[in-house]
Amino acid sequence: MTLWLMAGLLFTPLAWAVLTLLMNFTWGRLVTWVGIVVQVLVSLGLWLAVSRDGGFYYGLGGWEAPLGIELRVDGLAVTFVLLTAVVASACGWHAGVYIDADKPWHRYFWPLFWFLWSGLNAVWLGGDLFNLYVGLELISLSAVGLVALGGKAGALRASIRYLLAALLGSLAYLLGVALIYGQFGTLSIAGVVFWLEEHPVPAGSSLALALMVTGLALKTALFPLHRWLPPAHGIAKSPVSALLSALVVKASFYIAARLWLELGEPLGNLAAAQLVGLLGSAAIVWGSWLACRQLELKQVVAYSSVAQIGYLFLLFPLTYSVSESVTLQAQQGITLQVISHALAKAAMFLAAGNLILSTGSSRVDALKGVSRFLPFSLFSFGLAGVSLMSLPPSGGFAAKWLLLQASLGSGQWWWVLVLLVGGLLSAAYVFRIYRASFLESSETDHFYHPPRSLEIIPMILALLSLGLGLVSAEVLSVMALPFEEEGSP
Amino acid sequence: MTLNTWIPVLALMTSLIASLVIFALPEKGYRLRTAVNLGAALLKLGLVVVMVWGVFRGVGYGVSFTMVPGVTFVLKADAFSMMFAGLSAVLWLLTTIYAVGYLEDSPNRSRFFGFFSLCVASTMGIALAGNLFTFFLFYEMLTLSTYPLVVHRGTEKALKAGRTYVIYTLTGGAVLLLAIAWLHGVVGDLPFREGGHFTGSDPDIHRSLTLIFILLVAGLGVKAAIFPLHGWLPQAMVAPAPVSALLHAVAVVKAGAFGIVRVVHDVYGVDASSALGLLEPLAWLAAFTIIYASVRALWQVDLKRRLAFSTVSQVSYIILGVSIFGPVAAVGGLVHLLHQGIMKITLFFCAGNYAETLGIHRIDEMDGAGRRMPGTSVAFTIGAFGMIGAPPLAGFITKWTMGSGALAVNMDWVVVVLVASSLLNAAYFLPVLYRLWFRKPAAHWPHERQWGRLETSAWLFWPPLLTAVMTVMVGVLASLPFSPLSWAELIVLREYSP
Amino acid sequence: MMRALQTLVMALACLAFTGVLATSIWTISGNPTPVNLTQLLTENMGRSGVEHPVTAVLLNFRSYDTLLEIGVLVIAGIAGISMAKTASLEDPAMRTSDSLLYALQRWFVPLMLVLAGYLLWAGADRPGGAFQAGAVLAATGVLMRLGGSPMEFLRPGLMLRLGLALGFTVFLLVAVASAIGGDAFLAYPPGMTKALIVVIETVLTLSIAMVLLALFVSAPVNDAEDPEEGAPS
Amino acid sequence: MMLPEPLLVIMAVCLPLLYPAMALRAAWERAMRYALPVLPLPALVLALGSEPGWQLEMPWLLNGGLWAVDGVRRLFLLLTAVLWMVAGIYAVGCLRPDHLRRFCVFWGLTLAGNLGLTVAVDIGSFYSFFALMTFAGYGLVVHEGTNEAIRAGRVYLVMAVLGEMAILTGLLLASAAAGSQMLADLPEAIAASPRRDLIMALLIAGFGVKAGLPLLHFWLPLAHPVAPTPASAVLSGAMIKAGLLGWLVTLPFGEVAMPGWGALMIVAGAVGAIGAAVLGVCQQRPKAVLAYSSISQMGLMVLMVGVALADSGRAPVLFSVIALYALHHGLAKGSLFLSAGVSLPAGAMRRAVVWLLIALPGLSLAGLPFTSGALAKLAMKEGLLENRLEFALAGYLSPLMTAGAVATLLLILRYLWTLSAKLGTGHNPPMLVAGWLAAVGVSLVAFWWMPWEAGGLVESPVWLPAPYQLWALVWPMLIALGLALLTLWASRLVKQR
Amino acid sequence: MTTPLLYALAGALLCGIGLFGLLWLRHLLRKLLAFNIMGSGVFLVMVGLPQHQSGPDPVPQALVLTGIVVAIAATALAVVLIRRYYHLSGMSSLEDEPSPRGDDPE
Repeated sequence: MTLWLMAGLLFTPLAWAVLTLLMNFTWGRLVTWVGIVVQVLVSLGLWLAVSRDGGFYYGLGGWEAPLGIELRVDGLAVTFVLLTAVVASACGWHAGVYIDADKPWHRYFWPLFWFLWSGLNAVWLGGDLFNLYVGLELISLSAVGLVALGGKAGALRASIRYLLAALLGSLAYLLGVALIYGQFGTLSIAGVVFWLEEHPVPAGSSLALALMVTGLALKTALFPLHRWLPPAHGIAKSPVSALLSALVVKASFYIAARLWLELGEPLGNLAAAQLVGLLGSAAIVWGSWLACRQLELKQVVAYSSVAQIGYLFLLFPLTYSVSESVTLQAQQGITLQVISHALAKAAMFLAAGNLILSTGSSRVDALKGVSRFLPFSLFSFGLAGVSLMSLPPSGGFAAKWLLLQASLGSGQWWWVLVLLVGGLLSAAYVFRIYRASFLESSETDHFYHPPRSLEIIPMILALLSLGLGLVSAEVLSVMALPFEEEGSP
Repeated sequence: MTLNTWIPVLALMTSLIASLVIFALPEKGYRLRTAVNLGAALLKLGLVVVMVWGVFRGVGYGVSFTMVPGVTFVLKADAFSMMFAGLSAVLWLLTTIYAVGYLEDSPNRSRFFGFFSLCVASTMGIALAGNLFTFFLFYEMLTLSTYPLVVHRGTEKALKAGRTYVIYTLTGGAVLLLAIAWLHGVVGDLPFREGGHFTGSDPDIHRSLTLIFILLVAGLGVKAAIFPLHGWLPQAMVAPAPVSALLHAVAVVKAGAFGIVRVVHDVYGVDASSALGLLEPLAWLAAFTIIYASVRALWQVDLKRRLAFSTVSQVSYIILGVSIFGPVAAVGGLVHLLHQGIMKITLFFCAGNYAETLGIHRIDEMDGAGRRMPGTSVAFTIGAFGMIGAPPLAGFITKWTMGSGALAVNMDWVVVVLVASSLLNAAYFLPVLYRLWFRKPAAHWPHERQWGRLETSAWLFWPPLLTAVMTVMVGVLASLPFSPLSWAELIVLREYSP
Repeated sequence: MMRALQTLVMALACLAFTGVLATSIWTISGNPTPVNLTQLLTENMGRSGVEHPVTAVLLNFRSYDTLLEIGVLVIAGIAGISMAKTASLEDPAMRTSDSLLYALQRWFVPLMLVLAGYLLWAGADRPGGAFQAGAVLAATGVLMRLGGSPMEFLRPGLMLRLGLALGFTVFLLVAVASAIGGDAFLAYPPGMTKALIVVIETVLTLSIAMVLLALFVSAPVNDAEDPEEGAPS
Repeated sequence: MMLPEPLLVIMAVCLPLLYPAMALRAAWERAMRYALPVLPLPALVLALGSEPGWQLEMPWLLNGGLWAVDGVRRLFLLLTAVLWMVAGIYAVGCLRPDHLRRFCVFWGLTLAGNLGLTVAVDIGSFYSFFALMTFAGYGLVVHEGTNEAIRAGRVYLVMAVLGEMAILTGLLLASAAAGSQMLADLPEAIAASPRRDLIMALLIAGFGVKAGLPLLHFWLPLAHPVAPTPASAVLSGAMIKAGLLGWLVTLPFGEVAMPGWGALMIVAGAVGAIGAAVLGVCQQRPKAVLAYSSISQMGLMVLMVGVALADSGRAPVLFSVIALYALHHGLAKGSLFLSAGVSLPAGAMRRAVVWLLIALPGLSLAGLPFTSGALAKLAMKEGLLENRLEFALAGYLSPLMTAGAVATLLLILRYLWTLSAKLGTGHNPPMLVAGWLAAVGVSLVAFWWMPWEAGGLVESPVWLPAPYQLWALVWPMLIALGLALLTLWASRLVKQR
Repeated sequence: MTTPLLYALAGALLCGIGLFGLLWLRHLLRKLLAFNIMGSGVFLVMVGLPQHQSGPDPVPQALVLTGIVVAIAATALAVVLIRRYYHLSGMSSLEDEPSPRGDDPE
């Protein structure tokens, strides 16, 4: 059963990519919706299977690592697979209504969407360094394609910038992979770890980790490598922005985090860990500050992503040479942050898209007086904002709580300040939007009400991110599941 | 899960679900919205009454589950939470009635009532929270749900006030979060427990505990409007009257004060707090706030702003009460939680009536309003005298109990503070009353509206009168069982002899 | 001034990067790798169904990489043709009437087709394979295109998309077929390995060529634009 | 089955307390006006009809309520009820229709406070009623709405609030010392408390504001004249006694001798009695003169309080004398104030009768034989006989009392003098006359049937003083008369010039 | 020093050059070329670094083959985008200034 689920998980998005490639937008939408159902069910099934039986390694083509490629199907991975299923299906559903079916080039949205999804699944499950590279490229190129889809100069400009950054990041990562392979002769992360457990660290291998993390940080848009992100996320169509912000940046971070957690202890050092943390903190402050100053709604949300990504990189200092419980707390906190940010940011972008549709303008000022019409989307936007501000009971809050605990537990109290200040700064830009919407204006007399289905989706996502805090213990418990069998090196 | 675990959840859910339903209702659905509002309020009141009776007999209501690893979400009904829950349930009902009348024909009513219910749900959560973590959860929820109410008017001024409010409260929330997280790191998850946790605690952590206490008070003090963290409160006056009433009398400031009491009584424990030397400075701070805010109130010409400063002053009574190390004073402080709520909501209702019926906002416009609106003015008079501490009204019971308590532990200066505050209260309320009753009215009211038979709309007329009657009753009947005073005595009895 | 300084800093940084990298390479190359993959590979060649180790790695041991790689290529193709909104293949500017080119075309096209076929076939035991063959095939197409052949199938339409997807689809179907039988994803049914690999290689060659060609003819320009979100239409 | 007394006492307090509710309907205005005299009726019945000693426990009230009537309280209750009743009758006649309901509301509340504090034995309700009376009294003071009235009201309010706070603090301290919420437990506790002097000071000052203690009296001559006449009557006759009652029920009489406090009070009383007279004779307006007369008379009572404080053994005796004096003064002063509002009838004979009736209560104050004043004065003299007292200032008491008597008559004469200039001729409303006549009647006649006790100081029949007593009463009056004539002559002389 | 090592070191050099170009150059096509140079460098490192007694390692060769395809795909996509961008905006660089070359006044 589990094997079928795995095959289904890998097959469905690729197959649907091909299927939808052959259709026009309207048919593609219909087929996609069927596919979404299939994929969600498969993801859910896998998640249930893993949470019942524990994780396992899945050798593709029947070959085991290091010769073949093994997928690492553990609690964390399936959680992210499920998360992807939720967010992507929301975005897919939303896009089906949101995107103008009359433009012929929009038919290509669906195949790119499905390729993106398959790339994401490949990254979550990947246990092979090179395979992760291919997965990353799959994600990057489909994401760039989505940003550029039928775009004007602005979108092209953003997508070129995005593409170049992504390519540079990939190359840095690949260089790291090359060094690792030269050093250890294997591409399996588990294999490297296995070897390092019993042998002294060979000289010169720190660079590999540094290169990989740097490359991934560039792809994740860590400050000061973030400049490509806001234009790309801001200018894309809202469902695309949602996918990019919610999932795509997380994929590269996920790899970086995995590498750090597995290899950071032997190959990393304290200064690097603190440096990454510092950059993350700078991202939080700088991203929030810039988000406060944006005039366009989606740019605010995009810069908010820069800031929120900063939180993720606090994982590095908080797991380096600290006690086991602190490491666990930090890991759990970051996991929750990833999940809640994914849900909240997707909700926010989708809601922002709806608002733009309603007001007919992408500017923040245009929200003036909108709240009189009680747009559902504004409410969704607000709820998602709660999670971004990491106020309870959102998942963001639970994440922040765990990170606070980890910082205090490790004695690195300076991150506490960062966390608190970051929360306040994010409140500043979220409330800026609220503020704009609460302003009464006599001029607003026309308001387009988007279809209900468009409005419900961000609401569901926002509620999920809000409610995540209440069930975070359950969610995290799946992560901690033991492996069914020890992975072979 | 038995019924007893469900009742607190239900009490919380009544307003939460009401809020969601109201959000979903169309703006025009006036009758249905009112019905939902009042129905939920009545249901909640019923549940609270059931719980009050149960808690009195010693039944435990509660539910808990692990929320974040290492932290539990706890809802629990004890005597103190029932005090706050009872207050919010009763006053919610009245404020809802009032708000229905107040917002007649104004825009954005669905939004208003939705957030209004959400706000009450948060208050309920704060009341029923069983540990600091859960408390914080609802505490922040309250911040968020009140923001739309503060800025409801949508004017620049309102938004500015809203911004101030948010900056203050969120910063306070951040500090509070830090403190709670730190405390959690030092000693783990602590449920609220009568008598606290730190009596005879390890001396090694005393330094941390002291610092955490300061942070906790600083975080909670923002909402409780302790000097110098009170700046948001007078500004928040731009909100519609029911909101001001709710902010000042029930939800926000009380949440802060309630939290401080929780920290002193049920987390640290009075003995431990006192042993750590934390209570005396807190008492001085509260005393200073009482006097300072009263002095500031003297110079306010806007009626609601004057009331706001009065709130700042009065809320610190609660804190003063609990920071006096003695049971009687604690009773005084706790009982003021209710008394101040009832009295202040009366005043704000009345202020709202003047504004809505006659367009009066400033004190110098109030000349002779007593003849035009006798019912409202009687209520206002009762509320004002209550604030001054004139017997036999609610305020007197507070002051008397607190004074007795302070004397019992030889803190005579508290009596001086109480007297000075009463004098100042008299100094800023009596002139208002004088204008109300004994001045000749101006030729025209600033903006008069007519409502048939009564002096104002019936929705607006009865709530202040009811609360005024309550102000009298809780004072006169203070020694009845289930009166606020008796309930506070019950709480303190359980607190001091756990 | 600033620009010069910037250049200097960048140059120094890149120099330092090169230095560090080189040092690291030097250090690493000193010690042998703990895992000897080559040996493992040699041991398993018998089960791979092909003789050439690179092909074995590409299409059997690490076929998932290849599957995804083809996916990447298809994505590029899709993104490329999504930019070509109208059929602009008849653009007269694209045609050349150079007689030399014409001659070259007549001579080279058959030769290149044969070369492509050879490369594909050789992939099983010698260097070569689907990608090389596809590249040559694509070059053929480019040549013909430059020469003005109409090549109707490159017009954005179902045919083009079918062509793009063909190789990938076949690969994917093979991959899932064994999974339906209860085996792992991408596993070849025993005994059919060689045949399937050849089939896959063949269709891949076609598809790769198609993608590359599509990319070549894509991105001509027209003024049809998609208004951005929120912009007044 | 409820006993009649508790029922009566509740009615006595609640009737005036709830009476203001009638103001809700404009149509009831007329009914309100005519209900004014009825309000103190239950209290009157209670004071006359019940024997002291019963009590009503109300554990749910405030911090536990207890109402009771003992000998002293009964007398004060009687005074209050009677005076408010006659003033009520008078008010029916004299009130103008503007702001009538407002006046009635405050009247009812003030009355409720005044009655309530008289019967309250627990601190909570005592202080509640006291505050109610104080604050509602403000409404009576400023009723006329003139600038003068408002100014007087402001002074009244400030003084009253300060006084209230002093009382509150004093009671709080005392209650904390006693660990009890009952007034009866306070004296003992105060006497034993380490903070005795502070408590004493606070209570004396707090109640002193109401009782017109010198230096705390400023509001009194301002407020009493500007209030409507019936209000002045109750202010000066009944409410001023509330302060006195406050002292009587809280201060530690009979527990321990406090010569210091006693001396202070005696001096204060003397200053009040004589100083007020000096200031009073300079006043132009009759009601102002009466107000100073009140201060002067209160000075004498303060004197007695001081003696009671200084000599704990004499306190029980002096209590009844003070109560007697208070009753006498209240009734007499009430009728004097009411007389300030009557108009003279046309006929000379009738005018003479009216003047006589105006003057008689005044002369009674001065101690005219066969009046209540004579009795009170004699009782006081007997009570303060120096050979029975054991403290330093005892020797000065007798001359002080003589001076007080002279001052009293001088003030009365001055009142009559100024009144004669003010009093116009005209028709009196019948209720006004009825009220006034009732007041005079009560003061001169009904007094003798009231349940006062002379404490065995005055021999029976009490209304008939012995000859030597007659002389003692009369010679200060003669001096005063002489002084008055002298002044008259002197002023004529000045005018002729 | 073995031949593969020389390849690897050359790869490192190419990486450096490519990186510099990618950062310094402004014209998008040049940037793209620089990317390809860097990519080639990476592939060289990849193939050259693994040292075995038993001759060349086929695994990195296969990986590089995959890498090349991916790089080609990316390059092709980039070219498509750049061309279209150039035709729509007339610009061939990403500088913020509207001037096509974005040169400084030096």
